[in-house]
Amino acid sequence: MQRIGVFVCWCGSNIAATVDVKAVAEAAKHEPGVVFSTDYQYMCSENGQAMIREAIKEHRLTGVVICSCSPRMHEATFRKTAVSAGLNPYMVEIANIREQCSWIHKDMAEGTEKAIILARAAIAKVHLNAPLVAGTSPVTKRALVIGGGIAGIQTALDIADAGFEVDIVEKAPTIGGRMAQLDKTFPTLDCSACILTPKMVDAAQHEKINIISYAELDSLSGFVGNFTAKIRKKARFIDETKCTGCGICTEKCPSRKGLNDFNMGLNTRGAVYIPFAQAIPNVAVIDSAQCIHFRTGKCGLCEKNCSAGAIKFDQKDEILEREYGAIVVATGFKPIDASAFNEYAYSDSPDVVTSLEFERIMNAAGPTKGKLVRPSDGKHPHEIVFIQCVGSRCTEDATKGKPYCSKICCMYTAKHAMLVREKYPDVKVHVFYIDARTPGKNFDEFYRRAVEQYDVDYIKGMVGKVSVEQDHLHVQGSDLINNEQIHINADMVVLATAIEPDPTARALGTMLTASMDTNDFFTEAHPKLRPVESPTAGVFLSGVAQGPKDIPETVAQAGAAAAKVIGLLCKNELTCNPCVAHANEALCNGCSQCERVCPYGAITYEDKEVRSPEFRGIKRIAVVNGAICQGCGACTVTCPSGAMDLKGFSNSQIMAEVDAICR
Amino acid sequence: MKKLSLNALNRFFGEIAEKQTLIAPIERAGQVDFGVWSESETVRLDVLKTVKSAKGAFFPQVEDMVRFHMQGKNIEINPSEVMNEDFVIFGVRACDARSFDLLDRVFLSDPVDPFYAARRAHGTVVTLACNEPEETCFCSNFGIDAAEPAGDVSAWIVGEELYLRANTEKGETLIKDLEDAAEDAAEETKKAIRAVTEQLPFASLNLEGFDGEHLMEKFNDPAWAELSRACLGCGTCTFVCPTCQCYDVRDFDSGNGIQRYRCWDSCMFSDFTLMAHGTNRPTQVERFRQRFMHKLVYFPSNNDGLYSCVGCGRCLSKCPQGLNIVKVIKALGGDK
Amino acid sequence: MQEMIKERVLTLINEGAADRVLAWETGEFFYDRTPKFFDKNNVNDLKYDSFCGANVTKYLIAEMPKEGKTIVLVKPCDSYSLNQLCTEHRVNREKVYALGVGCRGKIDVEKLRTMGIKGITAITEEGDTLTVSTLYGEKKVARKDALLDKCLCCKGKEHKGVDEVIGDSEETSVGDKFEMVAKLEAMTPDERFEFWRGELSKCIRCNACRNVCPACSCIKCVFDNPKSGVDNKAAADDFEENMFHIIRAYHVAGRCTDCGECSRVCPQGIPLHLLNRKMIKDINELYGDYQAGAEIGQRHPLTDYTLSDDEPSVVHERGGANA
Amino acid sequence: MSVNQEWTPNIVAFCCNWCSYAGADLAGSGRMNYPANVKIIRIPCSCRLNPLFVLRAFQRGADGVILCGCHPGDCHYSTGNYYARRRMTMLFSMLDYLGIERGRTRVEWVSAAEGAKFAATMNDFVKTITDLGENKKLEDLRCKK
Repeated sequence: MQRIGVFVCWCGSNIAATVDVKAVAEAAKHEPGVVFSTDYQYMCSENGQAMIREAIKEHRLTGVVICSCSPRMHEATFRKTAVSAGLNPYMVEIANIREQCSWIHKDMAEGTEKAIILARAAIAKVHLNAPLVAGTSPVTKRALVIGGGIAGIQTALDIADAGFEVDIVEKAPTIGGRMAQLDKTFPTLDCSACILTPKMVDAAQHEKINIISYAELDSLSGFVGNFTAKIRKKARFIDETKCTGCGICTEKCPSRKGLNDFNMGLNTRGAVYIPFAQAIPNVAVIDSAQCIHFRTGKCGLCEKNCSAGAIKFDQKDEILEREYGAIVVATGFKPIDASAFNEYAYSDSPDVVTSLEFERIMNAAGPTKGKLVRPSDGKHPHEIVFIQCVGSRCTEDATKGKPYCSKICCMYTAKHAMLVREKYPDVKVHVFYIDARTPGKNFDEFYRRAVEQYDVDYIKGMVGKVSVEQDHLHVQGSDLINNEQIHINADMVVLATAIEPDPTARALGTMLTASMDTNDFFTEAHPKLRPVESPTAGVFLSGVAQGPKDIPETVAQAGAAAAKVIGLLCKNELTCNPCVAHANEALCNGCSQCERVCPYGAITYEDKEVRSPEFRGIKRIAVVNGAICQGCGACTVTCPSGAMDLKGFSNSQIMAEVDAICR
Repeated sequence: MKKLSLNALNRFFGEIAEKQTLIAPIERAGQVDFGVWSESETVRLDVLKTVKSAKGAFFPQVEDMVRFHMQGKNIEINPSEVMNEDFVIFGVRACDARSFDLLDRVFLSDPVDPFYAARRAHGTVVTLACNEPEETCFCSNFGIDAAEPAGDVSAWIVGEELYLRANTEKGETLIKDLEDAAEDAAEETKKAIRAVTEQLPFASLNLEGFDGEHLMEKFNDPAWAELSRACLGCGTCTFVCPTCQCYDVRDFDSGNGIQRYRCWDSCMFSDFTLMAHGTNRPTQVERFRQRFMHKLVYFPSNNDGLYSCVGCGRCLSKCPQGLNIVKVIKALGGDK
Repeated sequence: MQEMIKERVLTLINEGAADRVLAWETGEFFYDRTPKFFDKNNVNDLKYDSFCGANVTKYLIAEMPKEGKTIVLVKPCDSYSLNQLCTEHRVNREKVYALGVGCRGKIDVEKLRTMGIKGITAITEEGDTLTVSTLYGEKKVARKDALLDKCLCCKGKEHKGVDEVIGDSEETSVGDKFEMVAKLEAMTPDERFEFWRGELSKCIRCNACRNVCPACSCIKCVFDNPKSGVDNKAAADDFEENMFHIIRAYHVAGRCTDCGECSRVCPQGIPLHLLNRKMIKDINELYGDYQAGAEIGQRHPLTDYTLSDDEPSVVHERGGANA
Repeated sequence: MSVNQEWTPNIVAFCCNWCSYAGADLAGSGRMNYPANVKIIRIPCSCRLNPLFVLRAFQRGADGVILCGCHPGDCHYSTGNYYARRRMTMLFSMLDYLGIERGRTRVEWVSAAEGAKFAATMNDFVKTITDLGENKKLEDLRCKK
């Protein structure tokens, strides 16, 4: 039986004007378990708090009920008061008799009656309160960044600059990501490589950053501050410590038929290759599926020609096990497959290209050395049609496109159009668009320059069909403003394909127990207030993995994610919220329903020996990790046996409140 | 002997119901159970077995005992009143009628159960012979004659007539105004009933060895484990049984106080007689054994060899998984 | 079919593919079937015929700690329960060999009794007709009139996720399984209230529905747990009668495979499946067609959501006619 | 217990801590009146509301039960109210199926900024329940003695 003290606050006249505080204190006195009850003008004042402290000591109170303003106002205050008198802070309950009583009711009798009921509910609850102690867990002061594009690089640099170790795991042989493939960037038209490669070098040279390229996350366990990751470093068949990146092997390789991914498959590369000149690490990699040595056991030209002796045909995948305190997801995006759009003849003609392919064509280091030519015959094009929203904002056919706006297409198309007109004023450029969306600093100015200064022909409307005719592409579209059908004989068509999360994201989300939306973008913990955190504690989001973004936004978010990581890694230990879920072993069936509704992945299962009147033996039971649980209670309701309960808001406590209110 | 045309039965019921509560087998939502009669109810005398037995008339499933009323820190104690009005239960079969004797031995022996005793004192039992015994009936094994049911009044349906014979003073009072009839009017019917009873599949079960002398032998019989394996641990057999008399005393916290009541309990339930340390019958094997040992061994050894089974066959037809007392008798009894 | 099953079971056990089989044995009456585990020594007593209505899958839970593998005979409807038990980690699929058995609907002896047939001593099946021998003469009954209610709106005769199937099945469904639910929905609230009071007031709280239900596999049920705040042993009043059945239907919502065992075992003939089926109908209508137990590992609709789910007020708005 | 002996409805409002409880506070600071027979129970999230609590309230004498939570998409815990939405839909439907008046239960999403909506919702709900009258179909007489 608790020894409960009830303290009724007047809040000056805020409460006392419509609630007879003395009557409330008197009524409370008659409740079972109440050994002390009083009222005072301002409970939150130093005098009021002193009165509480004294009463706790004098009456050996085990529970305290404050009838006052909202707990959102002073719950923390009164908990501290309790602590200073030696009482557990969670033995304090607040009856909200101001916001939810005195301020909304005018009639004194009515207000008093309700205040008494609210006090009773709080007394009933505190009867069932138990002291709660916040647990702590240590923090491993190292971060893992998954993805080595601009988002990952920026996050890693910012974390490392704050003095923490960071590992970047990149699945490709080099970091750099999508940005490395770009030619120029909007809205400044500066060269992408010129601004990215110095950052890549910074990352490579940073003493706190460790780049693990050509590697993927294999598994992850643990929780915020205490993750253990297994990272699979794929065999590149090159000894990284020996390879100097001289590139002789790549020239000598006789197998030349591999599609060059970096150039979007527009040209070929050898079986041993370095993705691009500024690759980091500048180390070759052997594509074993293409390599003659792996297929026939012969060849070995690269090995013979490598003066550093770096070729290692017998290299195996390696598993690195590392511990981390925080994880940043920066897995980026890929353009969707345009071949689903038959109406644009993407599969029928090499002259229909995606924007990223066009980006490579325009790039001086690209397959055409930056010369704008038609992929089919290498001739100079005279008329180019850009088609916007290919697969973006596509609500009617979910198998084909995406319901969301890819956000960057309007701007990069303006950029492409402008670049073409700048370099080749003889080329006519048409852009079919639904809406030109340019909300960003200097974005609309940029777009208007394309229209006004570079005379790009923007046509509001969609293209119905692109058909391949003898030496050109026939583009049939509609002009919604002039309400007419438009026919253009173009030499090239460029599709602004939608972007989607990298295909590895879904599996990664499962591994991290980080929630994702239906489009496989990672979900943020709160769409407005916690945009760079995943709901899974200790997992942070950077870049397009969370949703479509341009480079400045990505860099900003990367920095924000880094700040959150730094904030976490700065702590030596984490204090957990003690109001967490807890499974009663005797009652738990191990049915896994709670796990399915937990937004944080806080619930795991273990086989444990249980001895209860109903069950003796080993059974599967749910275990809540108090460091991860945020105390929402979703699991408690899903649990059919009532094994799962929430400390501080337990089933019996809530039912006691219900009973007291309805009595 | 008195007689009454079946057509006049409702009128007779009406007359009884004017003075006291009448309980009869009535049909509600497709099932026939003993319930309070009123003109609008359908009485089903053709149905041999009500789902629940007639014991509820004297030992209801839920019965309030005492209420503790709380006012702040004060507690007021208000015991529930015992039954103080007369009632009639009509249409009880021979098996259920015997079950009252068995219940009497439990509830009327010292200390006397006041709730049960009051109901017994105020109740008049009208029994009805079983014209068409069912394949599940086996009352004859316990010396019960389905053609000659006990009770304050015994009744027989012969053609379109109901013949009634008072066996007690209470019975006498109840039927005194009915038309007189020949004492042997139901003899042919009785014969017919006995002829069918003799042919029933379980007319003569071998109950040899079910007694106090063989207690440990039966208790330790290895057959229990396999017999009980399919048992769901539900209380169907218990709650339809006319002789099961276990109850649990429970407190309901109404917020204003405590309502203490008792309700039927079943030894088949995992929380039956649960104590602080747990239960002394941890698995269904022990629970299953308890139920049948009680009926076939413990009860007779304490009650002059009287079995706590009346062969009504309700558990035979109602067990969801085809388990029942006959199966147990065959597996452990003289025929073993 | 019974002989084929025995033979196959014996082969499986002799080959070492399994150690025992969970099936049915005959009870005291020719129509009684009791779930039973057999080994190769007594497998000859295994029964499989028109009276094997019981769903035995729940018995597997208790087998899990034991060594070896159990063959379980599953009718098409039972296979859903098995999958659902596996989804909920109550049964380890690797320790089970699911042997699907053909089904042409199971006979409900209680139904014959409610037809007024007494003293049943034998039933012979010939095509679509049953000849019922009784102590009081012979009766002929159409087979479909004697089938368990659950067979009359069967989910179909396809076994889901079993290891093999023996014997053929025959469709027994005669109509829309939601027909009665729809009929109730069309009543006025007061009529519905009366209907359910009439049914639920028959409840004797024997717990047979709960104890037989493969979805009610809790080690300790909230109704048996004094700390749950809802424990009760008998319905002390109307409220408790309602509450038991509301909570039970709610606890199995999304998990109930509609196996119909609750209604089959109810000694009072309460159509409990109509509560579960209402939940199923709602789920189908509001969250898309969902069949619990169709495969292992499903995420059931109450542990799932979409951003565009209907608001709870849809209950108030739906169907003006039944307002 | 009541000030006057005439029947007035007893209403239990479950409010999530982050949005609706704050919304109720805002209604209070804005002195927006609503009837005193609404009593609020604070729960961390709308997904903490166990259907048992709703039944419990009716058993103990509530005439109406309302759940308030963050608007879908705004849940402090991301997904709680989505689960609550399905759960309550199914519960309400079940109660309706048993013939319990539909109006006795309600879910309303009230943000921390919607003090006015909170007050308006409560006024409307009290009116609905007053019109429906006393809860008879889901009452437990033992709790009214």
